[in-house]
Amino acid sequence: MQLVVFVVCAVGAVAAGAAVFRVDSMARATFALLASFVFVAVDVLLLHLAYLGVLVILMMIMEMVVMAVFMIMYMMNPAGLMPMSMMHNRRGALAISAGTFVLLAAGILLVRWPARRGAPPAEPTRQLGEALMGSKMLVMMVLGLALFATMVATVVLAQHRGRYDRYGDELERRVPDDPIRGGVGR
Amino acid sequence: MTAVLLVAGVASLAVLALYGVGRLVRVAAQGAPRAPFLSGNPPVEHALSRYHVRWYTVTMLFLAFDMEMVFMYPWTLVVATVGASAVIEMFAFLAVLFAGVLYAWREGALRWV
Amino acid sequence: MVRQAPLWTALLAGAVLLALATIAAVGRGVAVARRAAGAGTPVAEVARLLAQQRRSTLAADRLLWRSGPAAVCVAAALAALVVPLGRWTAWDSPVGVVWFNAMEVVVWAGLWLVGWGANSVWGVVAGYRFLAQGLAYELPHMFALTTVALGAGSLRVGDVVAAQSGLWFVVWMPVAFVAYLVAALAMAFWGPFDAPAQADLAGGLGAELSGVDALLLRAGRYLMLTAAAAFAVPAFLGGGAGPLLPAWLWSLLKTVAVLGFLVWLRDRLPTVRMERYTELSWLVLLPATLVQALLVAIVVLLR
Amino acid sequence: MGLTTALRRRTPLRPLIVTAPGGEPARMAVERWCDRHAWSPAYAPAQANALVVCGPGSAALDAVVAEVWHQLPLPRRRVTVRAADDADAALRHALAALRSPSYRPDDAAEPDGHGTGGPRYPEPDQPAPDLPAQGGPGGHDGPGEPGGHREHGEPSGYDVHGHEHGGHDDRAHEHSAHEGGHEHSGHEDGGHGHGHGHGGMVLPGGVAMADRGADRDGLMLDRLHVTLGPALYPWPAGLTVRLVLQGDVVQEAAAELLPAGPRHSVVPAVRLLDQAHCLLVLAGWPGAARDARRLRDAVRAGAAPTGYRRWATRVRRSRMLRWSLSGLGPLPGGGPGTPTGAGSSAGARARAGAVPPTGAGPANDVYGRLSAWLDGLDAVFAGRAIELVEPDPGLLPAALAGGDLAAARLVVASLGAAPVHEPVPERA
Repeated sequence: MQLVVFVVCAVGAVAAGAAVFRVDSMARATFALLASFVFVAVDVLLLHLAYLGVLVILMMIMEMVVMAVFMIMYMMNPAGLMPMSMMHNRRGALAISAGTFVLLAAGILLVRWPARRGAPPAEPTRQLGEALMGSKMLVMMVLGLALFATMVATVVLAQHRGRYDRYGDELERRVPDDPIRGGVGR
Repeated sequence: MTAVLLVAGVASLAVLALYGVGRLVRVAAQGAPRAPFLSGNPPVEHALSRYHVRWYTVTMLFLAFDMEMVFMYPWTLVVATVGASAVIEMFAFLAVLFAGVLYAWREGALRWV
Repeated sequence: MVRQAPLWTALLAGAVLLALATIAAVGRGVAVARRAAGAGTPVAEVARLLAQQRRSTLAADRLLWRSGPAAVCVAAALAALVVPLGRWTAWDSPVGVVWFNAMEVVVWAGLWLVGWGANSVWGVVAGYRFLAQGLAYELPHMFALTTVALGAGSLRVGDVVAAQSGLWFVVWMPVAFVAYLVAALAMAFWGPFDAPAQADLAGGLGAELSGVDALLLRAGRYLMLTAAAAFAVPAFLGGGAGPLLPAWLWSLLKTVAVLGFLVWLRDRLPTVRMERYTELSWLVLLPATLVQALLVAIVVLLR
Repeated sequence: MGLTTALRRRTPLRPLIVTAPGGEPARMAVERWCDRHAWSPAYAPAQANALVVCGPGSAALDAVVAEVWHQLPLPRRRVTVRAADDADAALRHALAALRSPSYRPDDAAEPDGHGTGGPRYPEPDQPAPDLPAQGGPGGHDGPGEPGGHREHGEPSGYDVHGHEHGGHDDRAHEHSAHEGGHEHSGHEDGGHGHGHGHGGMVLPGGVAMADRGADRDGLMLDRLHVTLGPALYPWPAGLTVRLVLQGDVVQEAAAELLPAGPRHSVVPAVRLLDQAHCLLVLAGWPGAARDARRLRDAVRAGAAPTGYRRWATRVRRSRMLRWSLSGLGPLPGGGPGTPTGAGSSAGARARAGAVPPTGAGPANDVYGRLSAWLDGLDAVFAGRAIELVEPDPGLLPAALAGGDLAAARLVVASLGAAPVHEPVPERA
C-alpha cells in the first residue's frame, strides 16, 4: 500500500514537473509545478515527517499562487492562447540536463550511504523546534534579518511612490496624499 | 494517512458522481462555447492577458512574513520546555519582521489602486 | 481524551460536514425569505442547477476552470478530517492544526483557478481579488492557530481540546478567536468578505458558471464555511466539553452555533473592500494577534 | 427523463433583468415579484434561466439583448415586460413554461416573438462569423426563435483552436475576424503596438489578444476593453460605459446613453429608495438592500413606509459602510491624485454642474451621495416636497478613472438623481 502510494506520487511528481515545460499557458505551468510539489509532499508524509510534508503543501500552494501572479504579470501570452514554445537553446539545455542527471544518478549509485544508527525520534516536529531554539538559533536569527532585508529591499525597489511623495518633501503632511485612501487613517 | 487518501478519493468520486447525475438529468448537453458576458457587447480582447496587480509589494511582504511560520509552528511545541529564552528569541524575530511591515506601510506599500 | 476512531469514521466526518453545510444553506434560505418557506430555496436551487445546461466560454482553460470548484470541495472535506466529534477523531494527526491550515489554503489556488479559467474579465478580476483577500487574512489566521497550539503545547487537535478542560481558549485568547472568525469568513468568501463573488462583478467567480459547475462552487463555499466553523469548536470552544449531553452532541451544537452566527452575519454587514481591509489587517489585526500570542506565551511560561 | 421533469418542477425563476430606457417601473414590478418568492435576480446570464427585458424595445437594445440571450444556458425563457402591470402575468407564464414537463429547449423563445436580431459576433462592424457554409443566419427557424440555431449551429468559430476543426471555412472566418480585432485594438493608441506580434497568426475564437498601452506609472501594460451596460443588473437603464482596464484599474472611461424612453412621473421617494437599493446591492449589503426595496415597493403601492426610520438609521450608523464607500468616485475629479474632502469645495462643485449639493459636511464621494439621498428621503417623509436633479453622464469619466472595476459600478450607481432641497444638517 505504502509502496503503491510512493510510486504513484514519485511518478506523478516527475510527470507534473515535465508538464511544466510542455504546456503553453503560464497558469498551467505554475499549477503543474504545484502538483509536482504536492506529490513530493505526499512522499515526505510517507517518511513520517508529518510536519515537513504538510508544510510543503501549505507553503507551496501560497508560493505557487504568488508565482502565478508574477508570471502572468510579466510573461506575454500568459494563457497560451497564441501558439508558442517555452523551449530555448534546446541543444545546450539537453546537454546540461543530461549531464546533471548522469551526475546525480552516479552519486546515488556510488556514494556509500550510511546505515541507520538509533531509532527515529518519536516526535520529529518537537525535535525540529528544539533544534531551532537551541543549536540552530543563529541560522534562524540570520534568516530573520535576511527576511527583514528582503522586505525593505522589495519596498525600496518596487514602490513607485515612497514616503516623500506621500508625506511631502519635508515629511510635513500629517495625512499621506494617496490616490485612494486605505483602511487605517485617511 | 490512510484516512486522508480515503477521504480524498471518496470526495473526488462524489464530485464525479455529481457530474454524472448532472449528465443524466440535464436538459441539454454543454453547447458550443459562448462569448464571455460583457453586458451584451461582444468581447474585444481575451480577458486572459497580462494582469497587472497593484498589490505586488504586499505579496513580497507576505512571503517574507510567511517564511517565519515555518519556525513558529515547531516553536509552539517547545516553549514550555525551553523556557523564557525561546519566547524572547521568537518575539525578537517577529519584532524585526514587524519593523519591516511598518517601514513598508510608511512607504505606502499597503495602499494601491 | 480525544481518541483515534476506526477508519470508516473518516467517511462519517465527510457526511456530517455535508449535513451541516446543508443546514447552513437551509438557514440562509430562511434568512433571505424571512419565513420558514425559504427553507426550500436551496433544494430548489440544487434541482435547478442539476438540470441546467453546463456552459463553456470562448477560449476558456477548461481543465483549470473545472478543477477549481472540485479542489475547494475536496479540501473542505480533508480539512474537516482532523476535527474531533466529541471524544472521537477520524484522523488523529500529530500536526492537525497545520493540516487544517494547509487545506484551507487550497482555497487560494482553487478560487484563482475558477476565476482564471473562464476567460472572462469578471472571473479574472474576482480571482485576483480573492488573492488580495488571502494576503490580508492569512497571517492573522496563522497567528491565531499558532496561539492555540502555543496554549496547548501541541499541534495535535486532540491535545488542544484536552488543554481546554479547565478553561476554554476563547476566554483567554479572545483576539485570536476574533481573528480566526474573520479568517473563517474570508476563506469561505462569505459575509463581508464576499467581494470575489459579489454583485459588483456580476457574480465574480460564478459569473460564467452554470449547471453542476455552479453547484460545486456554491457547495464548496458552504463546505468551507462549515469546516471553518467546525474547527473553531476544538480550537477555542472546548471541543465536546459540556454538561449533561454527550460530547459528540456538544460538538455538533457548538458547530451549529458558530455556523449560525457566521450565516447570520451575511445580511448584517456590507462587503469589505480589500484595499481598505489589507491595511487594517496588517496594521491592526496582525499586531493584535502578535500581542495575543506573546501574552499566551508568557502564561505558558508561568504555568 | 422523468427525474429531469421532477427536478424542473421545482425550479425557481432566476431572471436576468435588462432595463430599457423608460422601463424602470416594469423593472421594479419584476423585482417585487421576485422578492415575493424570495428569489434574487441573476447578475450574469450564466446564473439565469430567464431573460426579462423591461420596458419598450429599441433597435439598439435588441442587438444587446440577443447577444445576452445567446449566453443563457438552457433551460431558458425570454420575457418582455413592457409595463409594470404586465409583470405578474408574464413572469408567471415564463415560470410555468420552465416548469412544464413538455418543455423542449427549442421552444425557448419568448411567446410573443419579440426581437429578431441574432447575436452579433465577434464585432458588429465585421463580417459576420455565420458564413453561409456553416448554416448561419439562414438556419433561423423563424423570427420567434432568436439564437435557437446556436444549439446546433457553427461551433467551430468559437473553438479554442480553430485549426483543430481544420475546415477551410474556419480559416477564412478566423482570418477575417482577426483583421477586425486588429482594427479595434489599434484604434486606442493609434498603432499596432503588439508586444507579441501575432500578425498573420490564427486568433483563438476570432478575438484579439490584449494590446499594451502606457499606464499612469509609466509602465507598458496590457489593456482590456470592457463595456458595462446596457444589459447589466443593477445598472441605470440605457447607460453604456466603456472602460479601458489595466489589471482591474480603470485607466479611461467613456459614457453614452441610449435615447430616452417614455417618461414616467416618478415619486421622488421611490426614485431615491430605488437608487439606494441598487447601491446597497452593489455594496454587498443584502439585508439593507432588501429593506430598501420593500420600502420602495410600499411607497409605490401608496402604503406608509413603515420601518423607514429604522432602516435609515441602520444605514447611516453603519461604520463599515462609511469605511468602505467613502473616498470612492470623488467629484469633481482633478485626477486620481486629488484627495477627497478638502478638494470638493463649493466652487469646484459648481464647475461640475449638476452635482448635488450634499450639505456642508460630507465629501462628494459615493458615501456622501448616499447620505444626500437619505437626507432627501428624510425630507420627503417629513412632509416636505423635494426636487430631483437628473444625473449628468458627463461626470462619469472623471469619476471612474483611477478606481477599480468594482468601484466603477458603485460610482455609477451613486450618480443617480440627487435631491435639491435645503440641506439637512449632517448627523455625524
